[in-house]
Amino acid sequence: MSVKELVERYCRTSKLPHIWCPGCGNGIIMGAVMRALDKADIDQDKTVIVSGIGCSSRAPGYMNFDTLHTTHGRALAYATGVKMANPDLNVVVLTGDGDCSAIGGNHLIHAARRNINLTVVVFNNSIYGMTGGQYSPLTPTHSYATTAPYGSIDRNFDLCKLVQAAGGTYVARGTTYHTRQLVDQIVAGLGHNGFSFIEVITQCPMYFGRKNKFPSAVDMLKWQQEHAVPVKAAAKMTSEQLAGKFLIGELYHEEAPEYTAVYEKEVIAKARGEVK
Amino acid sequence: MSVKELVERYCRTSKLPHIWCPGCGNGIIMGAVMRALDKADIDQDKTVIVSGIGCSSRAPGYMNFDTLHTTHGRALAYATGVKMANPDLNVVVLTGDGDCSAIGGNHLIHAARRNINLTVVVFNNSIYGMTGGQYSPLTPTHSYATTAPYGSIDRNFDLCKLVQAAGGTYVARGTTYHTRQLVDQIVAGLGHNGFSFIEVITQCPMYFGRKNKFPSAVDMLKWQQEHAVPVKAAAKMTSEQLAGKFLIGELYHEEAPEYTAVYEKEVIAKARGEVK
Amino acid sequence: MNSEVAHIDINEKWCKGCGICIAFCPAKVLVAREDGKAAVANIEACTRCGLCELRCPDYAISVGGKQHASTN
Amino acid sequence: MNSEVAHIDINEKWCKGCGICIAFCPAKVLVAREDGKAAVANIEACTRCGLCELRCPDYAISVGGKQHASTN
Amino acid sequence: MKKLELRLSGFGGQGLITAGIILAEAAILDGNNAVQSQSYGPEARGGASKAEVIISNEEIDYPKVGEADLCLAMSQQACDKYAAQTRPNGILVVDSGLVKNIPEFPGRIYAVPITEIATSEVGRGIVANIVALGVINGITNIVTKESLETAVLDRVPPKTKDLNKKALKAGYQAAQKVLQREGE
Amino acid sequence: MKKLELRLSGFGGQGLITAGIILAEAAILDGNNAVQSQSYGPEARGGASKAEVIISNEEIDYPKVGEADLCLAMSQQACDKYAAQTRPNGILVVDSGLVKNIPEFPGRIYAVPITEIATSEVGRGIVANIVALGVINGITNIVTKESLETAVLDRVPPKTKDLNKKALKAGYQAAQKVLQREGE
Amino acid sequence: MPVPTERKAQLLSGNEACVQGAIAAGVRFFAGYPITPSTEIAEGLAVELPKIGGKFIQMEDEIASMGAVIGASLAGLKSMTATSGPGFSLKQENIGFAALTEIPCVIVNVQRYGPSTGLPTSPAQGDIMQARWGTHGDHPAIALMPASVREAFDLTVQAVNLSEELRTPVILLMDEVVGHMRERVELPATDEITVVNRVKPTEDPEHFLPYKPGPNLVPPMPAFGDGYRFHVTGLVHNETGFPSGKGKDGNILVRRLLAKIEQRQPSIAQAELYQADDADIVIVAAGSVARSARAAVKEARAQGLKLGLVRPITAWPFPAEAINSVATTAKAMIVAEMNLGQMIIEVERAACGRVPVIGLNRIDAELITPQDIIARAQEVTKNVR
Amino acid sequence: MPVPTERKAQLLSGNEACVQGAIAAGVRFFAGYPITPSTEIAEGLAVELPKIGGKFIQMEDEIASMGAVIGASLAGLKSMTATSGPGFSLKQENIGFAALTEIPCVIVNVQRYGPSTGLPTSPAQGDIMQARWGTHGDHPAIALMPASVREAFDLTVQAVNLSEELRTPVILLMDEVVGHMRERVELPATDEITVVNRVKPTEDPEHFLPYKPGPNLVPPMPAFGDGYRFHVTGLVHNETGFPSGKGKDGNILVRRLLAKIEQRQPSIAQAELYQADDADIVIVAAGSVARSARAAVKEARAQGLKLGLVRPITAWPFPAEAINSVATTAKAMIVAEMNLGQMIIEVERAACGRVPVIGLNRIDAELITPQDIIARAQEVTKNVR
Ligand SMILES: Cc1ncc(C[n+]2csc(CCOP(=O)(O)OP(=O)(O)O)c2C)c(N)n1
Ligand SMILES: Cc1ncc(C[n+]2csc(CCOP(=O)(O)OP(=O)(O)O)c2C)c(N)n1
Ligand code: SF4
Ligand code: SF4
Ligand code: SF4
Ligand code: SF4
Ligand code: SF4
Ligand code: SF4
Ligand SMILES: [Mg+2]
Ligand SMILES: [Mg+2]
Repeated sequence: MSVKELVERYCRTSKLPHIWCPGCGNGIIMGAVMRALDKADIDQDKTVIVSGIGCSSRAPGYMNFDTLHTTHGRALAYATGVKMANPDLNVVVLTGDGDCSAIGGNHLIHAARRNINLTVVVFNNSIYGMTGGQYSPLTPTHSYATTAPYGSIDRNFDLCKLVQAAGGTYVARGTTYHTRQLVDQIVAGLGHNGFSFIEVITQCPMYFGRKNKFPSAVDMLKWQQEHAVPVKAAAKMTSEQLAGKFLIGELYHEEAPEYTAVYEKEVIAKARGEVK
Repeated sequence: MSVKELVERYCRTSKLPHIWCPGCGNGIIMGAVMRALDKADIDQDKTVIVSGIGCSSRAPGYMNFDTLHTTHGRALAYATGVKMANPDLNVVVLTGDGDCSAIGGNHLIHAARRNINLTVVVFNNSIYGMTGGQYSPLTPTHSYATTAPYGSIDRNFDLCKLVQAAGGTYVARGTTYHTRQLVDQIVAGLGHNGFSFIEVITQCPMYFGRKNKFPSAVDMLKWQQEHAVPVKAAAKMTSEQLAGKFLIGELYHEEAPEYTAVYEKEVIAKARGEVK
Repeated sequence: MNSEVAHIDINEKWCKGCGICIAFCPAKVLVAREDGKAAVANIEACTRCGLCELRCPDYAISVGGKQHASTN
Repeated sequence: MNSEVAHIDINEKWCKGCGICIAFCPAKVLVAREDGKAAVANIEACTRCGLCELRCPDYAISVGGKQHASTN
Repeated sequence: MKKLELRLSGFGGQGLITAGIILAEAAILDGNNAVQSQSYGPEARGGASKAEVIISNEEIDYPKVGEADLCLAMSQQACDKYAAQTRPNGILVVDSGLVKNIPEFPGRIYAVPITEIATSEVGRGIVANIVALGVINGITNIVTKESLETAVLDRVPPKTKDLNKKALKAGYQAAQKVLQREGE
Repeated sequence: MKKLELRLSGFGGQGLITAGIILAEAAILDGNNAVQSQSYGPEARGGASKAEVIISNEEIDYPKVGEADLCLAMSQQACDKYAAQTRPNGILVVDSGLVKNIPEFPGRIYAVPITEIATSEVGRGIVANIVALGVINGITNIVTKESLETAVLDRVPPKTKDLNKKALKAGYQAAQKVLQREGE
Repeated sequence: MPVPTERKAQLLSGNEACVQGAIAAGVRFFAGYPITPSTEIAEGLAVELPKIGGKFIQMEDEIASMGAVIGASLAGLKSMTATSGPGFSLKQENIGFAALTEIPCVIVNVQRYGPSTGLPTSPAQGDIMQARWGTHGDHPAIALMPASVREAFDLTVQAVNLSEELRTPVILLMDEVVGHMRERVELPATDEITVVNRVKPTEDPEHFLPYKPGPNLVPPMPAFGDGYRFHVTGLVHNETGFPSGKGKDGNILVRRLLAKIEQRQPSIAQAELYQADDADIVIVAAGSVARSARAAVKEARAQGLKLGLVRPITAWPFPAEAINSVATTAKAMIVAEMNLGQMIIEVERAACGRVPVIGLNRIDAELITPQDIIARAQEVTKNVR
Repeated sequence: MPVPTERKAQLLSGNEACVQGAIAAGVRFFAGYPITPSTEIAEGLAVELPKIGGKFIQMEDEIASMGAVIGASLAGLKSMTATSGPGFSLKQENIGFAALTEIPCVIVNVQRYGPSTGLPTSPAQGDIMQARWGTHGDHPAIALMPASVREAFDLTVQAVNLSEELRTPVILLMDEVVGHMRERVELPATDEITVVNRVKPTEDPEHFLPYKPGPNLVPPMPAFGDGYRFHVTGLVHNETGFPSGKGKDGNILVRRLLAKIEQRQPSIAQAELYQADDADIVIVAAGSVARSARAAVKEARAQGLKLGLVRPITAWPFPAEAINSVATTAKAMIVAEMNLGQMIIEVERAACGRVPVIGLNRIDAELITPQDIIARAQEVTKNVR
């Protein structure tokens, strides 16, 4: 499907062009999500896109589905309600690094723990874009931000590791540079029956870039190109070679009982005396 | 030190006997904490004990220190403020499985991420005791609870794994049965300069026990005795042998920059122009 | 075997009769009274391991005599 | 080399001139106009790899002609 | 009977809350109004326990028991606390096995070894609360015997029906005894 | 001058907020009162940008600019929107390189190729905002030349002082030119 | 579908009746986090909901619970949560979201003694003002205060109905006394209960404007998955549902949110009058305190003191008319509440200086007694005469 | 220690002045979470605090920020946080904790357009009632509303002082207009600023009762680490600080919490009167709206219309006396606010029917203009005369 057809079909075209800054990766990720939804052949009328608050969380407003732009950090809680109430809906959560790992961190680990069938795509630009460039829990230590004028001393999460430890059953990392792979990762997430989590390393040239000596979005994509290592390649590399790099690809995958299905099969069936 | 001397010195004796039910493990853990504080030779006037809300979180009220019984789930946030404001204080957080992994889950992972020097002891009785026996994020799947009348379908966290993935630098698990080892684990946590986390498997005979066919506290301790495997022993066991068991002992240990120290050394020093 | 006879002190007011000390005393020194609270039955057997003291949730039992034998 | 000449369509209104398509076109097909927006300079070289389309944050560039060559 | 206020007190695990509920349900079976309330909170944890029941053939507005018409005390602590919150002309029923010192009380006092009866006569200490119901109703006749039995059997596990019937009966008998003794 | 209200409009990245602040600071150096405010929010992201300044020798109560005495428009969009929010007898300054269609406006209009001057005469497009300040002050004399220069130099990075001085000067010159043209 | 029930006298607590009311009103989703003294509502629904195919979920905290409730409501189920003070405070942000986005849902707050952790098992009525003003910004509010177990049932049904009809969060503001006391109650048979369902749109998706108000100022509401592909946002939006960024749309939206309640105020605002017509002193009391007041009225009248009672059933909108109706006939009003003076603020405004309004406040964790009220009434009588 | 500053005219925003005020008042700890339009306060303190050895921490959310602030205050530092509507809603539970446990701290709420996410960058005054009633249970509240950049500085200092003196959370209730506008300001020199520090106990630890009130009903407060080994709990407690479980202790405690503010009400409650003595119509307006009102008064008087202004500086406690003082001389009052009628509730209560009170409300995200006010005043004049 050409980008024109894609946009025509999956975007609310009257809302375009979007508000994002020139070179912002949000548009790339939203494009990848739409391509993945198309590739996965989802039913557009049975798909709900949920987000929190942030630049990235504005994405659902542009997408031609049932869309829900919630409060900051709470997308996964709302999404859990949507999915529990109607398990037939595909529920996709688009969220920012701040939205899902700062204020929303608890909902993230609990949704992962339950293994509820949600597909979560994190727009990780390592910063709070919407509020003007404060550091986030994913901002690399020593980076600069408006609230880290002397360089951030916070250690950043490895969010994929955290989600896996919390119980997430499909975990992948992509980048806006490796766009084609990203689409496939999201397709895999959509296909996975359980909690799927795709962290996307993306660029905020406006704030993260400016504060951290990346003059342009292109420089930031180059950085991704140079620092991302596919998991398979990494397996053959030494730890020195891997220093300062980050992994992309499918990081974890497991099949486990999905929450809403188990609710149906165990709780409702038992309550009705159909099984014991 | 005999238990009498211990209690005399570290308890607010006029508040004893405590409110906990017969056989409740909370008293055992509180005892272990006091023994550890004694063994670690802490300055009693420079030690603050912080808790949230729950049966377990009532512990600080009995302890002869500066003590802070906060709101449900927020102990680590308050403790972070205490420690940041005065890094010379030893700050110990006593919390329940609900308090720290349900409502307080976000503060837990963030405190771990920062590697702030707090010693956290979790009273994990697999249930919300205070409110009368609802399931918690640490209740094993298929257990019964007042809100899981048909058996819980929630997958439980491996909280130690989660804390490690979040960035915690000392992680151990103990039980109320393995009391002596527990004391040593807490001593190690107190000695560690960074975020220390000790999960203690304990018994709530009143609610978890009653709902899950453990007639008494003794039965629950027997279960611990039979199911706990020290990490070292586990290393030599097959995965079949380990099925249904849980590990105890030091699960993770790493030295990493401590938050308040780095704040002093990097942020304040840079702001003052002492370093750049 | 211990050469010296131990002394076990049970604080009746604090003991809640949970039975933990009794069940896990390696030497079967302790028994339950009618009301469930702990009592010493067999002090000679006590190894002063201190486990009862460590595990009593109510700080109601204490082991006197010489220092605790180290167990592991 | 591709046998057929591709067709690249740039939506001037949507293009924000970020330069991403230009910088990462493997075949150096694209250039920046004075205002920064993308323009086609060298259509013959285009392999129809589709990367510019995939990476354009603003859905402003589209590759026509035959189906995209598969890249990896 | 226009309105009767009862307070059942003792410690957690004695089943006093259930007893209160059963009594209220029996009153409803009789066609009367009933309100039941109880103590909550940490003090209800392992420690003290208290259930209050108001029975009336009229509407019950204020739902709390101030001075009770009847107080059941199944622990020394409860007796010490609640005897004084009973009407001077009211009734105090104590478990004589558990309450050794009965405080000054101007009304009628009935001391019955309730738990002992449950243990030795009925065979299970756990039904002491049902024994107590038998005792109380034997003394006061607040509810009909039929309704009380129905209410008891509705609340207890099916397998324990006979046991509970037996407990109720033992309670009535004990009540007979103390009443007779009073009559003497 | 009793009170003057200015609106500086264009798009993000043109430094209009800074320009507004500098102007207000210059007014303060002159001993006058000044209030500056600006647009925030998504519309300020990459898109439109607006700074408002009120300068007065009296207290400034209401801090917002309604109809401006002077409007600087550094984009077509801004000009289309804000020309109409300028007093009929007010002044409209447009960057003639960026604003091709000047809407109907009853007051005085000055079209100056501000950005072009910055790029070609001063050598850096980034100082267009300072050029604009020179133009505006050249036309209005709202603040003293000295104060404006001090205010500019206080705000810009030390290394760019000369550049900015040059920009200011270029702005003044451009103002001279358009004023002369008007005088013609 | 629940099987039709029959009227039968039973002993239920207010919390249990709330569970029954929720089921009867069609609630099919509950998300909550345990907190005394509301927990029995969650526990009851954990048992009952799955029996009828409904969903119960215990979330990680109250914020998540409120979020899940809103999500489930959007997915088409009638949804509810229950909590108490500390949890109610935490839910406020998302309650504001539900108000602005017009998502039907019911929040039960079984009030306990505050502030903070306070006395978790003790009664109070300290959240009356919070129920109105707890979230930031101007917003609509409906809050119902049951005084009996039967009313806990009825008002739960009504709360659900109002929330569905008006597309707004509705608060059931119980107090610990009503929540925990058990009393004889005959629940209405299924066919005696009116159940209101949200109005769905009739236009086809093409022409649908999700925030275009219907006749009651309430926009029809499809469920996610119905094919309408609509957008929901906590940002100010226009009729399309998309963020507008414009103050004038905010003006239209927020004013409508309040107006849809206000224009229904006469039918929503409810109060019960008991012997108030000829009363010299009118007691104003709600929830459990109204029971004491009723007892006081009876007892005082027996003693020759003419008391009457106005019992607000809706805390919000406040039934000012009921107060008005007695403000000219009574010699004084006593507002009895288990707080330091919250409802009295509205009573004073309604009475508007026409009659002395006196507060009777207890915050010692005890239910105000009939004696308290009679004593105060006697005092007031002395001063008024 | 900050070096003594000198008075110098400068251009600052309200948020920047708040940063300066915090530093001047001795704030040495800030925990926050960014939110428009308050973010510049966090950003400013991130720069300034470490320079003087103070601590800045960005927490994971607003709840954690509020918790950290309380913890830091207990550890002995003057502590502050800053937020806006959504974050203010989230902080409510912990604000209640600070109120009950009497921990000094300052919460800045730079009000934006709500409810919910609303219009994040637009001004409103919609949180006035929430500042009083946002948390559950009866609790004390102090909230200050600056109208200028200078006042943002002064009231920040005062907020810190009041919180330290009275051991209570104090809210600085700015609005977006004041927070974001820059204006000429001369900050006072260091020696012109009064700084109040919390009173520490003088008894030795043995005899210390942490919640035994001092002369102002305020208990002296040691820091953690001072050797007093005291207990702090959100449960109802007695003078020992330990939970008591007793209603009567709750009664004593909560009444004292309110009384310690109430007895100082005359000195805390502040309002500025501007040409109000002889005014026919008095405008009541606070924060940025008061600036418009002042302009309106000047302009209207020039036109011969005798307007006056009462500007509440404290939203809470509400300066009812100031309203009272004009309620008999004025012919009408107009309460101008950027919400749908919040402050007017208190004005009505204070005016108590003695003078018509009319609302002038805008919620279209624009600052009420002087023209709005004059127009309404002209209308009212017609009707009143
Ligand atoms: C409760 C609450 N707190 C704070 C904010 C302010 N806020 C809006 S978006 C945001 C951070 C966004 O960061 P991220 O999720 O990384 O999104 P980005 O803008 O970077 O895409 C914050 C702090 C808010 N809207 N609500
Ligand atoms: C905000 C809030 N929500 C809920 C509660 C009710 N509550 C008190 S303790 C508790 C759970 C306690 O569980 P845990 O931390 O495991 O402690 P335990 O009692 O088991 O030791 C809950 C839900 C509360 N006090 N505050
Ligand atoms: S601020 Fe950053 S994240 Fe937000 S739109 Fe601009 S570039 Fe993207
Ligand atoms: S309820 Fe459980 S956790 Fe609480 S005191 Fe009793 S046994 Fe311990
Ligand atoms: S010290 Fe050891 S051996 Fe002696 S009684 Fe205690 S547990 Fe038994
Ligand atoms: S362990 Fe302690 S409380 Fe339990 S029986 Fe032994 S002495 Fe008593
Ligand atoms: S399709 Fe590929 S080769 Fe052709 S212009 Fe785009 S990026 Fe370049
Ligand atoms: S990537 Fe898109 S927006 Fe960027 S320059 Fe190319 S066409 Fe324009
Ligand atoms: Mg981000
Ligand atoms: Mg627990």
